Amino acid sequence: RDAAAQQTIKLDGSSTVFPISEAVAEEFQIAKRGKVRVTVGISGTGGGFKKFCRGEIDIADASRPISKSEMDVCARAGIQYIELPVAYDALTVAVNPRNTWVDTLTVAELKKMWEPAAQGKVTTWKAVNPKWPAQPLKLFGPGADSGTFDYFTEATVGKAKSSRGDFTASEDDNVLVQCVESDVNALAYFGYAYYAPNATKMKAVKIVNSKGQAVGPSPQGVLDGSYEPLSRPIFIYVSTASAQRAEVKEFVEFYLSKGAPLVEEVKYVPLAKHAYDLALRNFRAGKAGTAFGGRNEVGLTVEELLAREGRF
Amino acid sequence: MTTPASPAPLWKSIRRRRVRDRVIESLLLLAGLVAVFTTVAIVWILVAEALPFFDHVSFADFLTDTMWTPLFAEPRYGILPLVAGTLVTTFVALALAIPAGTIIAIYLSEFASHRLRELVKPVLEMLGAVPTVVYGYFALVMVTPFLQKLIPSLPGFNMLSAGLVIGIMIVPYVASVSEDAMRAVPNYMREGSYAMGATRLQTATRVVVPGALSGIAAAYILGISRAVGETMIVAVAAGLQPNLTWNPTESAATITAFIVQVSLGDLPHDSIGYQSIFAAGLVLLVVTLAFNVAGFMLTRRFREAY
Amino acid sequence: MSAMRAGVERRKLLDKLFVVLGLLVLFAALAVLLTLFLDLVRQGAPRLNLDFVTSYASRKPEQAGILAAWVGTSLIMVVTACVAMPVGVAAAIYLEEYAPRNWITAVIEINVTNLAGVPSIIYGLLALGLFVYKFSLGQSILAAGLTLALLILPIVIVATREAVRAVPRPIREAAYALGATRWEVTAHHVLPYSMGGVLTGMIIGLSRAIGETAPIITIGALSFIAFLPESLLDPFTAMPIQMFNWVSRPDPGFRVNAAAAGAILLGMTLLMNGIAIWLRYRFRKRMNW
Amino acid sequence: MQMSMEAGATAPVKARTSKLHFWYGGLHALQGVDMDIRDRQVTALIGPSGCGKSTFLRCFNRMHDLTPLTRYEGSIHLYPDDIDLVSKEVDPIEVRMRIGMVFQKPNPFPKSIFENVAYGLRVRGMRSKALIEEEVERALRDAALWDEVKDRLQSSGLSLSGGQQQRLCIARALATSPEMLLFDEPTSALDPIATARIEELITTLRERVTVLIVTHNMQQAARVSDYTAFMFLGELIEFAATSKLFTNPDRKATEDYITGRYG
Amino acid sequence: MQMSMEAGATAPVKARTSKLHFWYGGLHALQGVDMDIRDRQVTALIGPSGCGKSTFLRCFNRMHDLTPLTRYEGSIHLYPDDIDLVSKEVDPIEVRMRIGMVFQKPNPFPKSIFENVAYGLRVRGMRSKALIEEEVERALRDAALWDEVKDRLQSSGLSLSGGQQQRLCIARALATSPEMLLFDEPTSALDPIATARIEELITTLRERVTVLIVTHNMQQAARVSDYTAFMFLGELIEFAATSKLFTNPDRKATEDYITGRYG
Ligand SMILES: Nc1ncnc2c1ncn2[C@@H]1O[C@H](COP(=O)(O)OP(=O)(O)OP(=O)(O)O)[C@@H](O)[C@H]1O
Ligand SMILES: Nc1ncnc2c1ncn2[C@@H]1O[C@H](COP(=O)(O)OP(=O)(O)OP(=O)(O)O)[C@@H](O)[C@H]1O
Ligand SMILES: [Mg+2]
Ligand SMILES: [Mg+2]
Repeated sequence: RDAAAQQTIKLDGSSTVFPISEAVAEEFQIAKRGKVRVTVGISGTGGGFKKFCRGEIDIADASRPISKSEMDVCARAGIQYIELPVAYDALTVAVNPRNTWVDTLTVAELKKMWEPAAQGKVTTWKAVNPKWPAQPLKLFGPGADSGTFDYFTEATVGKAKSSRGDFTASEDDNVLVQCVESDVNALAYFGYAYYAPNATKMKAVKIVNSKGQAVGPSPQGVLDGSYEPLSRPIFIYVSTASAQRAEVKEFVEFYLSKGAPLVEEVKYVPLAKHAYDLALRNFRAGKAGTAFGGRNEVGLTVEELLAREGRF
Repeated sequence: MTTPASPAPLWKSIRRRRVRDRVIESLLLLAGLVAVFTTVAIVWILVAEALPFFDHVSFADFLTDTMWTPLFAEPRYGILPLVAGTLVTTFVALALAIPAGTIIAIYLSEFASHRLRELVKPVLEMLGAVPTVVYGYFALVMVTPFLQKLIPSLPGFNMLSAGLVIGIMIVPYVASVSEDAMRAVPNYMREGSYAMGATRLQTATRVVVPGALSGIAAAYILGISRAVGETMIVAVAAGLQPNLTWNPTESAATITAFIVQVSLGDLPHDSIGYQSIFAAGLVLLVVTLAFNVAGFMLTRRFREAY
Repeated sequence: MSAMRAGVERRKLLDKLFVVLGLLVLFAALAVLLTLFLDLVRQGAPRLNLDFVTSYASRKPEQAGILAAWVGTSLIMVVTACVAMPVGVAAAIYLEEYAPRNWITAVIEINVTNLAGVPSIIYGLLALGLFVYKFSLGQSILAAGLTLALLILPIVIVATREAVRAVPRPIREAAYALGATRWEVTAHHVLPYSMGGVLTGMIIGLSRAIGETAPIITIGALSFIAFLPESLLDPFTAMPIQMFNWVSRPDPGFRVNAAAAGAILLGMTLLMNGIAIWLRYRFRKRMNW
Repeated sequence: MQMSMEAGATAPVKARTSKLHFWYGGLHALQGVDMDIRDRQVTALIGPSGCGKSTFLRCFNRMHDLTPLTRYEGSIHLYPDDIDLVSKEVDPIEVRMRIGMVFQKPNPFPKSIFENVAYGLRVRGMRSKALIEEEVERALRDAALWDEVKDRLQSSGLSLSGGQQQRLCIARALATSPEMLLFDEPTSALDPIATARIEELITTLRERVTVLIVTHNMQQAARVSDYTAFMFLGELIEFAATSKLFTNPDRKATEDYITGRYG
Repeated sequence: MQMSMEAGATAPVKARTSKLHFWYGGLHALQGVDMDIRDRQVTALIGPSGCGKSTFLRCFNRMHDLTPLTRYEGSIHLYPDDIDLVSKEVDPIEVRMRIGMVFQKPNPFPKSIFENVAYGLRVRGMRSKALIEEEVERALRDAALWDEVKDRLQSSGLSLSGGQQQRLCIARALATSPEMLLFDEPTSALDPIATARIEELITTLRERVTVLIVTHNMQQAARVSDYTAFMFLGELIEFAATSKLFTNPDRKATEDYITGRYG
């Protein structure tokens, strides 16, 4: 029994990463015929890092890079980690299918809708773009506590967490989906996974990227880098101490080598094959630290970040 | 006559029994003190965790600012919108639960047969046992669309439907505790009234309800506490947008909804945003306490003891 | 006389109207309960089968089940009962049978009343700070059980006090007059005779605890766990958590699962309340003073 | 006592019970009682505990209607209008408005003294403040309580002493000018001095209303009543003028009881 | 009655109260009672309601210790060992083990008949099954209940009739062989036939134990007791042999009371 207890791999953290980790955990346990146990929790990225830096879990699921303060706590506790991107999440901006006026949005338009200055002022579609009707603009988005919110604000407004306050937030992205489905004037953003099963009931807006192309959310667009700036990598952080354990090592290798189809299955976008290989190499090499230095960056490719020197 | 038991062995056994009694009494007292320890621990944890928050945010801002955006780039830390949201949902809940609960209590205690009462009360209590997540989605997918037929301008998230569903949830608390209080009114009070030619309704409203007032008030206070503290229903159905409004048809966030939102979220745990949940929790505790104390004083003042 | 009769008629009419109103409100409340339950059953019908209760969670909705969740919930309930029952009953006994009228008693009484009003989410925050971190119980069944035990403690105390108070004074006096000590009177008479009420209170408390989501979320229950706990310090998941997790998943298939889990959870509460009714009935019948 | 007896001898019948039976579920508590209650006289009911005195008394204002599974049989005719008090057609609320009752334990409502007495009037729908005040004062005077409480009509009825509370209950019953008053052991919870005052009050009430009183105290029955009925095991054993029943009872059982051979 | 009286005249003192005062909080309920209870005699306490009869009785087994804010003063000496029952040094539990009590309303435990009677023995720590069975039978015989219940010792004490329940309570008190038995209106909740049986039982008990009985029924006091004490407003007004007190009382108040002039 003692041996069994040791053979438990603990993951915890972001609810965004959860479906992927759950799928990998499920398959891994099947592959190991139950000899290794994996648990996956949802405490949010912050909750996950808190436990991670206390040494309570082996792997932290993170929908954003580790923050400066979390790095400090980990450093003080002597916990080192390997940062591994595992998939992309394509943030999808969606409108009602009966919305005839919007197909494409520029980042500037998104900024105009969402920036703090818009609060109470930009309340109709017309106020964003004079060509659009003077109907009320109803904005929906995830709660300000989420990594999705952080990333979206950073990518559109230019500063993380910088947003108008008078939009309707929900913890449950399904509810956002429903709002868009039922309201012509609605606009919402959420993870691609919530768009994919409901693609017929709403319209995903094409986003004009830095090269001036309007690209809709799709796995290809994410993979070839044309769907930007709204696609972001999501991560797992593996404790270097835990990585010494054979079963954890095996699990992470399984994650990076057999994970791609599972990622697809739960409607996220897998990294390119060579990116996984790169990540696997980093992991085997024990390349510790974060590529971000405590703050999120928009538009960084996975290849770039995997190549960076790790910081603590 | 049988000879009395000789005192000597008697004494000994008594002493042992008395010692046992003392030991048990201390154990029981200890159990009673668990309640006190819990309160102390709650206050201690909330205060300790909220202190770093108040290092950054002035107490005056916290209480007077009208915006609550601790998670935004330009954070504002005015608790008022959350308090307003909490009070509005509570008020809506009570507007439903107090009349409904009281009517049910009067009906069960003064009109219904013994059989019906014994059958209905526990079934009614089930309403309080429905998982609150279920209620949350009930509010969102059944009550809100229904209300939207009556009030077309009603947004998908609103305090009205969340409040009404909380009201449904607390009906059994109000009804059950009030009914107990009414049944505790001695029968000779009722007989006095019936003998004067009063009807059941007159007896109920003029004698039984005033006589049971302190118990009924306790029921209301319990209901209020439950409504103030309800989390999942508001988190799911009222929206998470801190909004300083007294209009129940708008969407808004409550203190509880904010706490659960952040506990699940991606924030680093030593950020101010995260610590703000303890400050909010402290306010929640104070709000419930205020209702409890107010209720206690009111009943002291107005009860008709028998 | 006819004026008086007219007055009587009017008052009797009001009486009848109230009966109608009372029944209406009562049935409206019961109708909500029924609607909720039937709706969950209807939505969850495709998954309400044995497979569902014997499988672990999965990314595939049609294979996912609630085995870990219901086992977790049951174990938490056992811990909650095992803690809340003795502590709550002992506290109630102290307050009813022993407590001298002094400030300690007053403080305890006030605290019990206040705790009944403390929001459950605050218990979650308390548990996170106290059980999970201070006592290093982690996110374990024990931590969750203790949290919910504290949460329902006031309910158990109040119910026990009611039940104990219902034991007539002459019964106590009879035992005292035979030379019983306070504890003997309590253990031999007061407690056994009030057991029906005590158990009823316990079950009402447990049916409140079983559906509580917020405090367990704050502790941080797991969402995927594909083995059964072996000790009380093991991690766990619980029915409301599993439900909450499923409702917010993108795949619509999980919503069926959530409804099915909701129906089963409600069914469990129904069962517990059924037991409470039966207990109340049985003990009442035996103790008609 | 003698005097009132003579007046009573010619008094008309106020109420007549004929073959009055009563059941509590399966318990046959009254087994055919025939008795005449004379107008504006005091009739006492005595008998050992559990013999059915209270049960009998409560038939007169249909209090049993509030207890489930009870059943009346026979009749109680109230004169002069000759209605049957226990018939299904007669509304119990109307009966109770005409026949007042005072209970064993003083049971004032937890309201002010004034509101206690005004209760019956308000229940009847009386609105006029002046009229109510007038009636309350009259009732309190009739109950010999006015002088003691006139300065504190707004204080709680529960702040009075036991004897005053019982007189308050009498005033409450008198306020609506009932035709008949039922007393169920009205002094058994009171001390001797308060008892004496209530007894005195009952004898003066006779001028206004018909009184039916249950007592377990034979001396009390002898002191206050014109007629006495002795009941035993749900039956009326003997009914006669009080002076006759206590000095020269017809039945052996009555004699045994009043001489204390049992009970 | 005469016979027992004569025996009583020479009986030794079993208990003596000296300047016994008692307070319920501020209420001075007993105001210096001096009284001798004779060994193996029946002493009755009579007096109007609220005069302190029950209060006096309950001093003998320290029942008041269970009520907060009560206070004793003076002494009750129990002979032959001469301990002061109300002294702080004496353990009330020991007192209660030596002095039994029977209450107004029969209050058997909701346990089997056997367990009801055995309870006092078990509390004392008696373990032997045979011994307990023997004592239970003896107590039930002494309480004149054995023949009625010997075939259903395991059925609930609550399944008995009121009179049987009261005898069960007497058996329960007798099982532990107390030196003295206190009765507080033991028959006031019973019907006449059951009352008669209990009275009979009390007179036979006199052979074994000292009996102190409170009753509101003067006939009962006359029938069962050797000595009678008349109390009024917390004071002992008169105490004498029953035959003397009822036929030729010394005090006017006593005479007024027993002739029914009040109460
Ligand atoms: N509510 C009731 N349900 C069933 N039986 C009852 C009820 N009330 C009284 N009884 C029974 O009816 C019989 C007559 O009772 P009642 O109260 O009329 O006696 P009583 O003469 O008034 O006695 P007491 O002097 O003790 O008041 C008794 O046997 C009693 O047990
Ligand atoms: N627990 C108590 N607390 C305060 N006062 C009490 C208590 N018990 C009795 N008394 C008061 O003490 C006085 C004596 O009461 P006690 O019960 O001894 O009278 P009693 O002679 O037994 O009357 P009864 O015949 O009605 O039983 C009364 O005034 C009573 O109100
Ligand atoms: Mg009676
Ligand atoms: Mg008494």
